[in-house]
Amino acid sequence: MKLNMVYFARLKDSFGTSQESLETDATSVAELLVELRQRGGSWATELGHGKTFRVACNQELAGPDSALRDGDEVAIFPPVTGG
Amino acid sequence: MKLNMVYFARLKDSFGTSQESLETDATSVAELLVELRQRGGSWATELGHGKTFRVACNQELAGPDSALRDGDEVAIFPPVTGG
Amino acid sequence: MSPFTVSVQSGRFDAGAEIDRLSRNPACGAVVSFSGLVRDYGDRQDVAALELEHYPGMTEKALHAIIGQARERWQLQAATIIHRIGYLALGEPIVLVVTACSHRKDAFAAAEFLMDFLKTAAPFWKKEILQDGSAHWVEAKHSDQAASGRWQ
Amino acid sequence: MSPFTVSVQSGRFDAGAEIDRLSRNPACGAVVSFSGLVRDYGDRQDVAALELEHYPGMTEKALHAIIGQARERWQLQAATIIHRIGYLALGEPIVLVVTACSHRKDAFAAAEFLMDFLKTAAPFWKKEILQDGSAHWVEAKHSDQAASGRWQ
Repeated sequence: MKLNMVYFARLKDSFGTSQESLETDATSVAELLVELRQRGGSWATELGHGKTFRVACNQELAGPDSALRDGDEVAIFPPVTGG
Repeated sequence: MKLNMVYFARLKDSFGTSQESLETDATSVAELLVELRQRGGSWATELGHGKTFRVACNQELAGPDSALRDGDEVAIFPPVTGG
Repeated sequence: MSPFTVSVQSGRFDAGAEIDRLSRNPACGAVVSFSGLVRDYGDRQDVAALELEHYPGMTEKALHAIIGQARERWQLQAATIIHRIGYLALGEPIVLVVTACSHRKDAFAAAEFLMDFLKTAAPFWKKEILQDGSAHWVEAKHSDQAASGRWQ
Repeated sequence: MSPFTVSVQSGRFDAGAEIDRLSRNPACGAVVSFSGLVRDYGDRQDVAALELEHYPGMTEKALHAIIGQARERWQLQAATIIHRIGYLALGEPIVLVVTACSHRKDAFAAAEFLMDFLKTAAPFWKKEILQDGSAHWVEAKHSDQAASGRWQ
């Protein structure tokens, strides 16, 4: 299936991209993160255990167990700092 | 000695006066109140025990034991309701 | 001009202008305002207007004293209290409190403290004027005593 | 127009106009506003400006969701959240929250709640631009997590 990935703020800078279309078999957020870490480099560093980041699925905050479906918009970003 | 008495809001209406110059021997707020109650009528009613009112001496809130001096401005008024 | 001002006035105030003025202090990242308005449900349902009386001289002293107490508790960079007197129709603003602090928690706490103490320690009295033209003095609310008591 | 509005915009806002708009509701006796400004002491002492990024689409949803949570807790008659994005120089306003309630306690609590949750749940990110032209992303503050945690 295909996911529309979007990245923001520090993660966008680290990954060197703000969005991508991703072909994956991951069915949960946790599985997707395992796959992204396997890319190595800043992906492994920024998404490593002990790092703080947030995942949103279709513009709602998601947890590791959140299910993924074909066509979902999945965002990964640092803790927010507005206001 | 002489006190400059001022009354506000409901007490002003009840007493039928907003200010008066009072010749008295009262040396404390408590003694002054005893004297005012002896006038009877609305004075006895409004300043009676169990009634809630405030006394300010020279524009600062005063208690029963607050001392009075010649020329003091003594205000008696209901609990405040601004804001 | 001192960053701490109080005003007792019959005319309207401009909340936005006061907020803008306090926002000019470069140390202030947080500005909180409270506007109190004449509501249509005071002690009675048929209120047409209020008449606000105060104790000239003591009022200004009391408002400055309340600001002084807030400054002892929080890093308050600037504050304004404006309270109107006289005849105020339904919907008119009565009171404005604005606080400016470095941090939002302080600005919120100081503004709420100023309002709670103003309601119990500043010599203002409200008379409600009803739609039939009759009028009566508003009784002090127990909830206002409780609100100021919780800061002690 | 709904009494609950959110706006994400690059231009300045007019706090006074928003307060006046929410003050027109005859049921509202209490209007509280919070204005957040670009300070000169973020993570660094030599901040010249901020660059605010957000997640278009999710931001508006998140702000409406935060207002929904506040409405479950308090009798909130009206509320406005305006958050700016893009380049904001020192002293510029960043965020405005205005709440209107029947009672002041609710208006204060709801405004503080909206700010605390906005700071942890709305997808905005600040980049600090220093006087030498260098820039870095601001780290999330533990105090903001604590501030939103206390409502739970």
